[in-house]
Amino acid sequence: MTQAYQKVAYYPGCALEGTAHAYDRSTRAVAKALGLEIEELQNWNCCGAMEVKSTDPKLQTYLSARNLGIAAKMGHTAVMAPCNGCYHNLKKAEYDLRNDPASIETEKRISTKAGHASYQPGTVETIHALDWIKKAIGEDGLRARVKKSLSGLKVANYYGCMYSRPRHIFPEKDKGPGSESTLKPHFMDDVLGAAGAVNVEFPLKTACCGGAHTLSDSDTSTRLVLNILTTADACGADVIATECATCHSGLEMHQSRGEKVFGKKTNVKILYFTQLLGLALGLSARQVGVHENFSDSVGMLRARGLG
Amino acid sequence: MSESRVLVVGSGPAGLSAAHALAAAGSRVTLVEKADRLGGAPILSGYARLVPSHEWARDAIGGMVARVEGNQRIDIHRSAVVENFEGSLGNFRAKLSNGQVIGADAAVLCTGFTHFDSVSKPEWGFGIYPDVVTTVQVEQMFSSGAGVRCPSDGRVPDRVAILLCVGSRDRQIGREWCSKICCTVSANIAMEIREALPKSSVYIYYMDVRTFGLYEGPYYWESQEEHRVKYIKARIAEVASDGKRLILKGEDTLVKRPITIPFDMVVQAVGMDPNVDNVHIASVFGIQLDKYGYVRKAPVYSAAGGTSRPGVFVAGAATGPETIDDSIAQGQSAAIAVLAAMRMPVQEAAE
Amino acid sequence: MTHKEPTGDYNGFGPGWKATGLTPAEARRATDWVEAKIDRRALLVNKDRVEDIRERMWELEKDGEIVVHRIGDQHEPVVARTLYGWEKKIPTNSLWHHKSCGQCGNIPGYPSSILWLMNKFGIRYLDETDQTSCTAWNYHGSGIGNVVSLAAIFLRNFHQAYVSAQAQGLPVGTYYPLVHCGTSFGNYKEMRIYLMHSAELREQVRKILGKLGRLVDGKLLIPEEIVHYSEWLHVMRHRIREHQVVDCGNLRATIHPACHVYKMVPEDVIYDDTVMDGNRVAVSTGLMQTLGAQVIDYSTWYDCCGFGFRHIIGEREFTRSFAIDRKIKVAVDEARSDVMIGHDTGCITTLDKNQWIGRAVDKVYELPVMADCQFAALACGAHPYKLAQLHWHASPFETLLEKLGIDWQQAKAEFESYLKDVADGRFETLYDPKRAITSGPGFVRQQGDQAA
Amino acid sequence: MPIHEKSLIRPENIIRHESMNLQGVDVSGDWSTFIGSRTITDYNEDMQDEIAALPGGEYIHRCWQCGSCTNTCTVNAIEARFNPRYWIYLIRIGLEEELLRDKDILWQCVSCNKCTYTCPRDVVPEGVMKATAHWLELKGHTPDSPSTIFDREFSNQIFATGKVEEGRVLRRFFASTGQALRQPWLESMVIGLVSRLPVKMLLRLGLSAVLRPKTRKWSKSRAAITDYLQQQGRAERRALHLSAGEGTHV
Repeated sequence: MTQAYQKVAYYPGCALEGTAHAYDRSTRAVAKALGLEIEELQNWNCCGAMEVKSTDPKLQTYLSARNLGIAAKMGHTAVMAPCNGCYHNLKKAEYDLRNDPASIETEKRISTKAGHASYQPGTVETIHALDWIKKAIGEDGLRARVKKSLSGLKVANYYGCMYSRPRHIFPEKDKGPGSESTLKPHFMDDVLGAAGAVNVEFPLKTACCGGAHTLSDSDTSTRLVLNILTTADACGADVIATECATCHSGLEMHQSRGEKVFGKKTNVKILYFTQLLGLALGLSARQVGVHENFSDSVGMLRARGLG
Repeated sequence: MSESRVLVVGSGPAGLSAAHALAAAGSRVTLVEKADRLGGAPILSGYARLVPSHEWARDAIGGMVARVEGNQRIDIHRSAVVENFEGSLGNFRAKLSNGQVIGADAAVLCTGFTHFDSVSKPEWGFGIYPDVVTTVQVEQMFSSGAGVRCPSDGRVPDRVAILLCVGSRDRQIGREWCSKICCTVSANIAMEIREALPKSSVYIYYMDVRTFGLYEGPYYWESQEEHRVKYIKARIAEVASDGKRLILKGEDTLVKRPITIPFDMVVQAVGMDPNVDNVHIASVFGIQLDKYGYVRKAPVYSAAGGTSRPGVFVAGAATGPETIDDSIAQGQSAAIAVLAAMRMPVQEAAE
Repeated sequence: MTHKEPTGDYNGFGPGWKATGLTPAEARRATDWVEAKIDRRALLVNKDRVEDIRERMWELEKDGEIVVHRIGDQHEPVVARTLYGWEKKIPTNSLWHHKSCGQCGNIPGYPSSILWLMNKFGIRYLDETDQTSCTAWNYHGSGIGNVVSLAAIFLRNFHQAYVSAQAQGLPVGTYYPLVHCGTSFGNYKEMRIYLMHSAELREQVRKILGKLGRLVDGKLLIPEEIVHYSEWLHVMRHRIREHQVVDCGNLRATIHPACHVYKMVPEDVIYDDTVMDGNRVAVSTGLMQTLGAQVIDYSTWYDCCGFGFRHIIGEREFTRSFAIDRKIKVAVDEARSDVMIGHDTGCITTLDKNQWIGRAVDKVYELPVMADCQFAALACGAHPYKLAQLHWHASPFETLLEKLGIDWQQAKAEFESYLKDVADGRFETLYDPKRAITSGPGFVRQQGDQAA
Repeated sequence: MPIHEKSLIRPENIIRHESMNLQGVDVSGDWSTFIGSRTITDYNEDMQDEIAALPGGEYIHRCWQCGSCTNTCTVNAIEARFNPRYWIYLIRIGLEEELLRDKDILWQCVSCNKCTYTCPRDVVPEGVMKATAHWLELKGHTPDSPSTIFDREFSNQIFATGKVEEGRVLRRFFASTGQALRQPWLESMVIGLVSRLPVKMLLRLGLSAVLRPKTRKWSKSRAAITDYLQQQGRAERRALHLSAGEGTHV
C-alpha cells in the first residue's frame, strides 16, 4: 500500500460537474467507503479538455500547470483525476514543462501576468483514480472490503485513448510487472477482478470512441462507438466499465444514436468502474448515481442482485 | 628476417595509406602511380569537402600525399604502370613502363575505380544539355572556387535536382550494384549548394536512400531539417528541355502522379564503375575479377585483403564501391596482411 | 608458386568473353586497337543485352536452315549506321512496295508522294497488290494476334516480294521489299528475332509456308534487312535536295518519331552523328535538315502520339487528349512549330485528325501534320492537292504553303479543274495499275513481259 | 466509346459535353470528351514551413514515410482516404493541389494518438493533422470545420471563465453550426434520463445553465491568455504570409 495516496488532492474537472456527475458521485462515495481522504482542488480551472490544444497546446499546459500549482499550494504531493482528459492533460503539462522550452516559457509568461507562481515540474504527482485505488488499497485490500461481490458480472474494461497514449507522457508505465501497460492496460481489470467481476477478453480496451468529434462529426463517432459496443456484445460482456468522462458519454450517446440513426441496437450496459466498485463495496445504486447515467442499467443490476 | 620490399600500385587513399603503413613498419615500398600526381580520385577529380570531416580534399588527401612523398623508405614512380609482374610470394619481379625493374616480396593493388560515364544514360540528358552535370562536376565547381553555376550561361541556378542511382542499381546498363557513397555525397552536395546559394531550392529524386550507418543524422536528416532539401520518391524517366530550363519527367511514386518539373540544373549522382583498366590489370597481375569487374577478394574470414593470387593484396575501391575512410582502413589492413604473409613461412619452418 | 590464368568470370563483356591467353603487352595493343576502332556508343552499353540478330541469321543460313534474301548491286544499297554503330544496308532501287493499311485510306498523299519521288529519280519499283496486312494491329490493339501467324504473314509477304520479279521474267530477288508502315516495320523486325531464336517457331511457320508454296528450296526466306521507307528517304536525302525547288529555310519543323519505328528493336534504327549529334533517331530529322528547315526539339519528343492501338479503337478520349495535350500543344507552345513531320500512318492520322475535335474544349492549334515523304514531294515541286493531297488532312495547311511560297489558291483552282477531268474519265496515274498484280487469280500477263 | 477505366480518372479531369454541335457535327458525349492532364508541374516550397509554424506541426520534417501512422489510424480504418502518411508527404514536398483534394476530411482526426504512440520518428502526426486543418482554414481553403467551431466555443468559455458548462457549449455549437438543438436521437436519450432523475438533480442541472460555473479571480489569467493568443495569432499569420485582416483564427 502506498501511504502517500491515503490522502490526495482531487481534481474532478468540468465534465464531472456536468454530464459525468455520476462519476464524481461514485468516486467520492468509493473514497468514503474505502476510508480514503480526497480534498478537492480549490478554485480549479478547466484543463482545456481536447479543445484548447487545438488552439494552442502551450495554453493547455498553462491551464494544467495552474491546477498542479494549486495542489502544491494546498500541500499535496499527489493529485488524483478520474477523468481521462484531465489526467492526460495534467500528465502532458508535466512532461512539456520538463522537456519543451517553448511550453516552459509560455507557462512562465502567462502565470506571471496572471499573478500566481509558476508551477515547478516534479512537485506534484498526477495519478488516475485507477492508480489511486490500486495503489492505496490494492487487490487484496479490496477483496477484504467487498460486501457484495460482483461475481458473475461479465465486464469489458474500456480504457480509451488518453489513459495511455502517447506513451512518453506516462514515464511510470511499461516498467514491467506491477506497472501499468500502455499497450494492454490492466489496472481496471485488476481492481474490478478483485471486486469479483469476470473480466472478458476485450480486444478494444484502448480503441478510440471518437470522443473528439462526438458532436462535430457524429457519424464517425457513432461508427467507432458501435464498433466498441458490438465487440463488447460479441465478447459476452454485460457491461462496459469506463474510466473516462468523454468515453462514457460518447458510448452512451452513440449507443442511443446508433440505434436511432443507424438502426443498430446493442445491449451492453455502460457504467463507470467506480460505480461497479461502489456496488461491490455495498453502496446502493443510487449512492453511486446509476440513475444519472443515460444508459439505463437499473434493471440489469437489479436482476443480478446488485441494485 | 631481412627488410621486406612491397610494391604498391595506385596512390589514392588506399594506396597512400598502405604505403605509409608499410614504410612505418620497416618495409621498403615502391609506389607506382599511373597519373602524374599522387592522390587518386579525390585529387585527380577535384573533390571539394569530404564526408564526414568536411575537410577540403586537397588538405586531407594532400596531407597523406605529403607524408608519403617525404618518406625515405618509399620510392615513387609517377606516370608509370606495371607492365609485367612475375614470380611468387617473397620473390616477385615487376617491370614498369618507365623501364625499371623492381623486386618485391608482395604487391598491394590500390587501383581504385572509374566514375560512371553518364553518357550511357541518354534519357537523363547528360552530354545533350550542358546544365545536366554530375556530382563530380559539382565537386569541381566548389573545389575550384568557381561556385555552382549553370554551365550553359553561367547563371546561378534557382532550382537544382539531384538524381540518385545514376549508373548504379540499373540492370539496363549492367550496373546492378549500389555504389554506396552517392546518397551521402549527394546529401552533402545538396547542403553545400543550399549554403552557397540560400535562395535556391534543391530536390533529391530517389528510389530509396542509403546514407548508411551514422551518416543518417548529419547527412540524411540534417539536409532536410537544417537545409530544407526535399526528397522526392520518384524515378526520373527523362530529362528534356523547354529551350530555357531543363524539364524533369518521371513519376512521383508515392502520389502515383506523373511529374513535369522545370529545373535550372540537374546533378547526376554518378556511381562507381570498376576501373576501366581492370581487365588489363587482372591479366598483368594474374588475378581474377568478380562478376561485376572488380578485383575478386580472397575469403575475408581467413585472408582479409587478399586476392585470388597469393602475395598479391588489394585495398580500397578496386574491390567495389568504397568510402575514402574505409579505403584508408583497408590500405592499413592490407599492409598488415602483407607483413603477416611474409612472416608465415618463418613460422611454418619453426614448427 | 603458380597462378591460374584469368578464367573469364568477368561477364561485363558478356558471356561470350573468353580469356585470350595473350601476353600483357599483346593484350594492351589489342585493347588500344579496339578502343580506337569501335564506335563509342557500342562501348558504353552492356553488350550481352544487345545482340545483332543478323549474326544469328548468317549462322542459320550456313547451317542450311534458311535462305537470306540479300540486298544486291541491283538494289544500289547505301550503308547507314544504327544505334550501336552497326552498319545497315538500305536499298535505293528495285523496290517492292509493302503498303500500309491505314495510309492509303486516311492519308492518300502519303504513298503517292513516295511513288512520285521514285518516279522522279527513275527508280524501278513494283507496287503490287498481292500482299496482306501484317496484322500487327491485332497484336497491339487487342492482343489476339499470335506469334506463329504474325511470323507466317511476315514471311509470306516477303516471299512474294522475292518472287514477284518472275512475273516480269526477271530473276527472283530482283525486287527488295520496302515497308511503308511503322508498325509493320517494327513487327517484322520483332518477328525476325523470334524466328531466329526459336527452332520451334521456325518449324511451325515452315509447315504453314510449305502449304502456301512459299518456301525457297524448302527453306524459310528471311530478308537481309527490314527496311522502312523513311530509311530510304534518309539515305536519298542529298539526292532529293538536288531536286528541291521550294525554299524551306524559314520553316520551324518538329519531328514526331514513331514508337514502332524507333523504340521497337532500337538497335536497328538509324542514328547519324551529323543529325542532332546522334541524340535523336536520324530519319525524318535528317531529311528536314537537309531540305534546309530548322528542326526544333521539344520536350515531349520521346512521347507516343496517343494512337495506342487499343486506345484509338476503344478509348479515343485518351488518344485525342494525349495527342493534343502532350504533342500538338507542346510543339506549338514550346517549339512554335510550323509543321509536324512524322513517318508512320497511325501517328500522322492521330496527330492530324484529332486536332479538329480540340475545338470542343477550345484547344485550337491548327498545326499541319504530314509525312516526311509528303513534305519532300512538296519541296520538290509536287502538286499540293493532286499529289500530296493535303486536302485530306484535318488541320489547315494553307498558311504553311504560303510560308513555303506555294500559291495554294492557284493550286486549288487547278485541282478543281482536274477533278472535272477525273469525272470525265481523264485521270493521271503514277504507275501502270495493270502491273500491280504479279501472281494469283487476278494476274494477267502483259504483252511484252517475258515468260518466267 | 466510353473510357474503360474511368474510376482511375478524377472526375474533374474528365471534360465532357453531354450535348454539343461542332461545325454542324453532333459531337455529344464521348465524341468530344477530353481527359485533362494530371501531371505535377511545380512544388509549393512554403507549405512545410507554414504548417510547421502552427501548433502541432513542429516536427513534420522528421517523417520518413514508414506509414506507421496510417497503419494504426482509427479514422483510416473507416475512411481509406484519411491517410496521415500521405498528407505529410504532400506537405513536405509541397503538393498543395493534391492536399486540397482531401481538405474536407482532413479535420476528422479523432486525436486518439495512436499515430503519435507508434511513430518511430516522433513526428507527432496527430499534431500535424491539427496544424494542417488549421492551415486549411487560415488559408481560406475551407470554412471553419464543425470541429474548429466546437473547439472555439469550448476554448472561449474556458478563456472567459476558467471553466466549461457543457450544456452551454452544446447549445452554442448547435447554434453556430446551424443545427437544431432538438436532435431526435438526443431528445429521446434525454427524455429517458429525465424520467429517472430526481427533481433536485434536474434543478441543479438547470441552475448551472443559468449560473455558469466559474473559476474565481480568473480575470488576470484571462487577460494573460488573451494577450498571448493575440500575439500567437499575429505570428501565425505572419508565418502563413497572411495580412492582419486575413484568416479566421480565434
